[in-house]
Amino acid sequence: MVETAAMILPHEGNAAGTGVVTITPAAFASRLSIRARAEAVAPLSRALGVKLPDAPKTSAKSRNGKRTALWLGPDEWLVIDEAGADLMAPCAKVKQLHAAVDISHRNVALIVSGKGAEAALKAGCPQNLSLEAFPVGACSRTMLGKVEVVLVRDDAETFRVEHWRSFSDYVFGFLAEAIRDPVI
Amino acid sequence: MLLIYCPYCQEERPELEFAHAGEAHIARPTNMADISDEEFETFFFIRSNPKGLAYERWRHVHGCGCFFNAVRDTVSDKFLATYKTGEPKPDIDSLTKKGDGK
Amino acid sequence: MSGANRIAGAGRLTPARKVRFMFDGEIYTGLEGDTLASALLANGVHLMGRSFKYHRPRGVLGAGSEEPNALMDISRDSARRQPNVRATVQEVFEGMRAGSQNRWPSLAFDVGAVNDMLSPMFAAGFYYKTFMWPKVAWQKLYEPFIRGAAGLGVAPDEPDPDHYSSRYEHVDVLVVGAGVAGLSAALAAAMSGASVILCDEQAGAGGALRYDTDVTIDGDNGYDWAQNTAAKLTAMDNVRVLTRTTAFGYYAQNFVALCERVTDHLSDPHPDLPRERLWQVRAQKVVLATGAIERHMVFADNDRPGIMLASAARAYLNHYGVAVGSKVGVYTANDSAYAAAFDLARAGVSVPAIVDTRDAPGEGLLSTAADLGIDVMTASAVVGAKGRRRISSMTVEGGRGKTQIPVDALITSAGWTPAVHLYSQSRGKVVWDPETERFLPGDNVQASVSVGGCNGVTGLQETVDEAIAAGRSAALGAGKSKRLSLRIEAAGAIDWSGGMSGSARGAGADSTAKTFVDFQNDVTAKDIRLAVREGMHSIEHVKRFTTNGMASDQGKTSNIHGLAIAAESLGRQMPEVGLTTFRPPYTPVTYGAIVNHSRGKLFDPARKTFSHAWSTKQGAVFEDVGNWKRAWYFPRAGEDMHAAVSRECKTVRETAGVFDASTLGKIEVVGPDAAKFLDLIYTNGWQKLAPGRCKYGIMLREDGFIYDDGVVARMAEDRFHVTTTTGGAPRVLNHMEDYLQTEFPDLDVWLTSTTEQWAVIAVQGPKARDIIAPLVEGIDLSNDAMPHMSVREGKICGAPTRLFRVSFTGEPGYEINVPAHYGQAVLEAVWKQAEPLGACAYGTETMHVLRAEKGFIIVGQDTDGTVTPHDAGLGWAIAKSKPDFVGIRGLKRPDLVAGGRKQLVGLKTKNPETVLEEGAQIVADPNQPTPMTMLGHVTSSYWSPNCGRSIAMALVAGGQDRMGDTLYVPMPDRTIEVEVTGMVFFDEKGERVNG
Amino acid sequence: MRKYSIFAVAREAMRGHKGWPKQWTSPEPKKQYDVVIIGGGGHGLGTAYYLASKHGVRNIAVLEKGWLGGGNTGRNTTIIRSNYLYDESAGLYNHAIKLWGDLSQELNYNVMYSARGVMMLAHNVHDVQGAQRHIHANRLNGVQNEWLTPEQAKAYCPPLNISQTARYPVMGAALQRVGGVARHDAVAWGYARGASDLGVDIIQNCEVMGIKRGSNGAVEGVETTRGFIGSKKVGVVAAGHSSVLMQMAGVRMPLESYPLQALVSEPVKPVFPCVVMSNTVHAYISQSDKGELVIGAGTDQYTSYSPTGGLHIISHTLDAICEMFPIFTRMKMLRSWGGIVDVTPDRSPILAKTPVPGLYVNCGWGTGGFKATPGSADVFAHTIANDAPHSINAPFTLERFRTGRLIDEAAAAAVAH
Repeated sequence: MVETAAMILPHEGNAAGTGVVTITPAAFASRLSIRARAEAVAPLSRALGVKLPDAPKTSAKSRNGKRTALWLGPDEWLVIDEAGADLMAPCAKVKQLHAAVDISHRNVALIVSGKGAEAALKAGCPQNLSLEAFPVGACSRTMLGKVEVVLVRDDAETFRVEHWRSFSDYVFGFLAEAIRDPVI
Repeated sequence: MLLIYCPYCQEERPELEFAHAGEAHIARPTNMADISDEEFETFFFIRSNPKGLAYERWRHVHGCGCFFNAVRDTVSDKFLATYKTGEPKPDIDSLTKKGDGK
Repeated sequence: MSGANRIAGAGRLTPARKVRFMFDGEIYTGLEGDTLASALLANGVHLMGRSFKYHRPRGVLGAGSEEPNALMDISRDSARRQPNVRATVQEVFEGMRAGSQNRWPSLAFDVGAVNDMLSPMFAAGFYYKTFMWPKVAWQKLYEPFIRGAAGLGVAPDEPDPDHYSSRYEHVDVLVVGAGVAGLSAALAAAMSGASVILCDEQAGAGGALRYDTDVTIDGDNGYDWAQNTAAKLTAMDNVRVLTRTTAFGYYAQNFVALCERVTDHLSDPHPDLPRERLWQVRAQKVVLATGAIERHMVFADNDRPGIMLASAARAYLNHYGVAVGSKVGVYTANDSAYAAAFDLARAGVSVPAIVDTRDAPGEGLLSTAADLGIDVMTASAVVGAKGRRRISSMTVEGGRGKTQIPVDALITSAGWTPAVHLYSQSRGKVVWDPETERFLPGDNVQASVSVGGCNGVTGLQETVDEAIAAGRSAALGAGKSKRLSLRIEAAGAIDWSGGMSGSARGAGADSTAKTFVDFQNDVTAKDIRLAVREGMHSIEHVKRFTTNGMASDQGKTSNIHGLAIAAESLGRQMPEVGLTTFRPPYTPVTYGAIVNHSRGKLFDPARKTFSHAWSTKQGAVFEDVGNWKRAWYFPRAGEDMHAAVSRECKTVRETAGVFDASTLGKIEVVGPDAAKFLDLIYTNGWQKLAPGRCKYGIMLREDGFIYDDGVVARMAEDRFHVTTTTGGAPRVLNHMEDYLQTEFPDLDVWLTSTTEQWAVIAVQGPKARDIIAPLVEGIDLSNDAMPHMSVREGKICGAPTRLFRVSFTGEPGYEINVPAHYGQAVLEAVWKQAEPLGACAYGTETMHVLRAEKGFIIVGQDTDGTVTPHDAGLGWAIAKSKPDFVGIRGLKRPDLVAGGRKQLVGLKTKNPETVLEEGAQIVADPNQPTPMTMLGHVTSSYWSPNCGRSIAMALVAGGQDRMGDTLYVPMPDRTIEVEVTGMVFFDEKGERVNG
Repeated sequence: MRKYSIFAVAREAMRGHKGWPKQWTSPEPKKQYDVVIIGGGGHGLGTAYYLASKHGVRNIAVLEKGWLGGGNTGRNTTIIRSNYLYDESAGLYNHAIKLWGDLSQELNYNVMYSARGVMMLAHNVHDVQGAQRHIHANRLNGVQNEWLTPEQAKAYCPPLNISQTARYPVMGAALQRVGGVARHDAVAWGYARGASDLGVDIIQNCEVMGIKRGSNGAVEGVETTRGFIGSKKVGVVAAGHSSVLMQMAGVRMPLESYPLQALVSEPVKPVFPCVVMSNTVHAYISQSDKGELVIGAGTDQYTSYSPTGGLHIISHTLDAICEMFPIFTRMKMLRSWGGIVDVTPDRSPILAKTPVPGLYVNCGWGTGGFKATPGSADVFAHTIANDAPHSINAPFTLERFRTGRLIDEAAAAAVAH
């Protein structure tokens, strides 16, 4: 019998920081891409224990706060479970029309935190990230430098930067370079 | 960098999130296999390319992922309207009367 | 001492704060806050540069970014060297090295100045009329000479060690310019609750208040008010004040680009500080408060060092404490220069005369001049200036006849040009105001407003009131409406109206003197008249023919003069001749600032797969495929590429090989209509594919040409695992989304990219099953249970897997898909099994050879966007019974069904050792003359170790009818004979794959 | 015509250059012409010149809505090369290269054609395959083009970074030595002067508002801002505005118009001896005789008739320039501008008769029309004079979009230049 394979995340060892901002890799999380017609939203929300939000650029959290559902498009959600739970199984029980695809390993994330977090992202993200335009809980697919990311604002000074696995070096490299600039 | 109102995200977003996707309202013939060479040429190659108001497609590719339509003045590059795929062309006269499209 | 011309008590710099710098090899002392120009003037240095064409000695003209003459090479060290820097903008810092440009051997003695003597030959556009004989001489002789003579500074020759930063900002109000108008507008907007960015290109706030010391605002000296106001704004949470920051580009929808110079004025900047920072600001409202730019007088020899703008002389005196001369003449066509004369006189500088073109200056000026003992010569003109390296006298012509007055500086003012550049960039159309003879902003095309000098307002109180109203209205427009009670009382400023444009007396149409309009490009009034004479009647033609306004100052002081002279020559009004529109940037911007972070590793993401570290350890050489880094081959000690690839190819067929196939695009197609959708997207039919089975699919564009291909697996009735080519992944997904969302929106199916979800480890070769079997759980790997082109779900090394039995090599093989984070561990486990059996790791090159041995095509290599499935020998993959699929009609177009199309075939060289070059062309008759009739080209070509010979694929006209024919591949040194064959070179019956 | 020469310049220098005549005259439009050319750029003026000089047609008007050469002629980065892949393209562009070689003498106007070499970089295996395919095809077509190793490329262009640690290392380059640059304004002015001398009426500030067709469908003339101008033959040579003009005659075109931006640096002493292009890293660069680095890349993504464009396009272009030439980050952008380019589906031009008798069109040059100017003008003049295409432009029809017989250079080059 061979031993069970271990997971190796691409951001292992990637960390950077200054007095006003830190960049740390997010721990492994399970993730689900959900596509669904309107009638499936409620049953899927129930099955997953987190409301699939219906307003653009918003997210919702489960009661224990470990599971987040992000509105990405009018019929598209990204569900992130920081406890790493199986998200496919609960969806399989939902009969209403939808598509669930496990993307736990497609995406990885960096956590950008601190007073300078917003400024660090503004080095490469053309969206308005002010608290008024992008409040706590806001989320969006957008661009950071030359790659696509999904941003979630966890609190006023903390962003989760989700991106595809192979872009890890770029995203980390970009943010590490951006935070050298002391202006916030 | 243009600022484009995505009808699905319901707000203006920077052009970097979007991909232009050519002229709008060119429906793919439902009898595709049977159309003539001329009809195929018109469908696939001929474009209005108007100087002035253009109906065009965009995809919010690095946003919600949706294709949608827009009316834009190709001289000023100002958007007069954006609307969801499948919705009819908006009435040009009412749009132009509104003025600056803001 | 920081210079003999520094006047005790004058200026705002601190005498104790000395800075040492070097200019042309000599050490000078300046003061902190000096520009290079002010520091050199303080030291009596007026000669600062040489002009572009005639190499005429030049001094400083201005005191700001409009400077055309004093361009320097500035360096901190050899790698941090910047040519063409305006001495009037560059602040001095301890240890700075400055050098003059465009001269040899020295600034004082420049051999190139011989051009000045030959200048009658070098009239505008002379090069269009000559240098044509003999024909070869243009490129061999004339052009190199012209190129060597042209150009100002010397480009950097080392990689730039500095870094640059970037920031996107969204604000309610962006205010450009921190003079009276900008400060007032920013204050009004900020106090109304708006978020505000206020930027100014100068080192500090104040604008014209730096020199206009007669202004009082709210009881304070104007300059002090500006500093206090800037400090107040800086302290507000909703305001960001950016100095040394030029708004250089105004783009669509109020998107304005600013460049902040962060370290160029520091002697020892912190290494983390970016040299420059690009701000890309999206503002709800933009307030332009960019002021006006003074124009020089156009008269004979008006370029002598020591001749400068009146406002500049005033700035040097009042801000930097420097007298620009000891005997300063004044030549003006308006009132504003008088203030400069008075300030100089009051500072103890001799002002022998004010020469005024007008019959009478403004009220009170004559009596003040008389009080100060200054002779005012009205209705007079300066018609000449003497002194080669510095002016020594001016020749005045007027009521009192012709007199020569000794001076060591001459300050001039022809009037003020509103700085409408950003307004024009915003696509606004400037409007000619016949009354004041100026171009002013017309209607605002974007959400912007111009205030103060750039809007043609001259009264100070009027400016302040307009600016407050604009700031308030901008805030209101952005929805910010805090109660505002703001009243600023201001008085005492110079009058920016009046003056003249075009050539002054003595520089008219019959003059043969050199009367400079554009200093840097050496354009004189004569040149402009010549352009008109030769039929250049549009200002654009005049500009291009003479290069007026095209130098590195972009005509800030010269455009209006040039236009006026052209208009006069044509006998038309200025607006009829036109004004060139302004394009970004307002002042030159480094590429570094624009590129900012996107350099080196961040130029473009290098995508790495799960196996990158492992492959590196195995000695892989990588190749770039799209933006992926893929293992190309795995050389062992002593092997070159050829040897490594040969070994890998043989090992795979003899034993097995392990290959990272992760970069292939993967799309999960899910929904009840999934098969129906794939039927429309692919040429093949998908309804009958059973779950657990795979099929090779071809995708066309609507025009019938091959777009992409790949293996598609059906995981369940409603779920397909689609693979695409590596490079095609994003565009295929976009193509599919496009059809799904816009043409077939009624289908119940969704697409999700899973390219990066899965690590894909291909294990190929006769021993493939032996290698993976010990690691796999829950899947029967026997041939019967899991035949070629099938897929199973189970576990490998405890990780979930989609295990494909597929082969791109013709050998029995598997592609292990595991969730990507498990990839490395599973690969290591596979390798632990594989290595002892004698298997190898192989890269993309071996993959290419093995597939070519089997005649499998690579889309993008063997096809190029002009190849149909029929051309590629893949007609079998087009379902015959489907009513529709993308490309169905395109395929039937006349040229796509015509005979003689290029078709994919195999080629064998007559000499089996000869490997054809990919891209080589194929002909039937090698002895025909050029241009030859080419039948096609070699698309793929390799040495095949398994066939023991070279193999190739080619697109050949009518190729499928040429089987067995001999064709020729003409090379530069020989002609290669080839035979047209089928494309399968190895295991023609295809038996091995089931082994 | 007053002949230009060093002697003439010297003579004029003695008398303050007062004796130079107008380079072209600007007469009032006549009521009727044998041929009307719409568009006073290099292609249009050249067409008029060759109609007059080679085909004996003298009663010609060139109508320009603005100023001569004010469109893409005066806005492009002036790259000249002919190393195209397909026989049809190679024929057309090589014809142009041959004419470039003698153009200054032909026109007695120094157009400053400088064959300093155009080098196209290969950064990956796919690029190398593409470059080799071009080189082989070019050789058999009699078109000069050769392969350089990275070291040879560096020797030819010293600022080039050939470090293997670059993000996209240079694997080699295709060099066309006869490629180069020319002075864009001089091309327009030189043709205008030549045409004017042969009696062609050059009419600026004259915008065409309509194309009039008779009851038989054939062209009868054009409505302009300066009145109706009759002509049985009308050639449309209007680049980005071709769709608009053709629409006036009721012909819908396979064209889309995009903004294309370019920029120059501040002038510096000679540092860049040739032209370098890269499709993968995506930019092109040369240095003008004035010393400016002249830089360009791809179009903005949306169709437009406003040549403004976005800063992000400029920034992508400069990213690429600084990747290939890291010593240039401290260089400064002095001026940026844009033009409107008309792009066909196969990135090849249309140089042809149209379904409307008497109406001819020369368009679809995309981002690379300048290099073809003399060749295009010559064969277009032939087409108009004979009401039949020259063998060189015969493949560049409108019909090819119906038959599918495309000349798809786009398939071989992402930056069609």
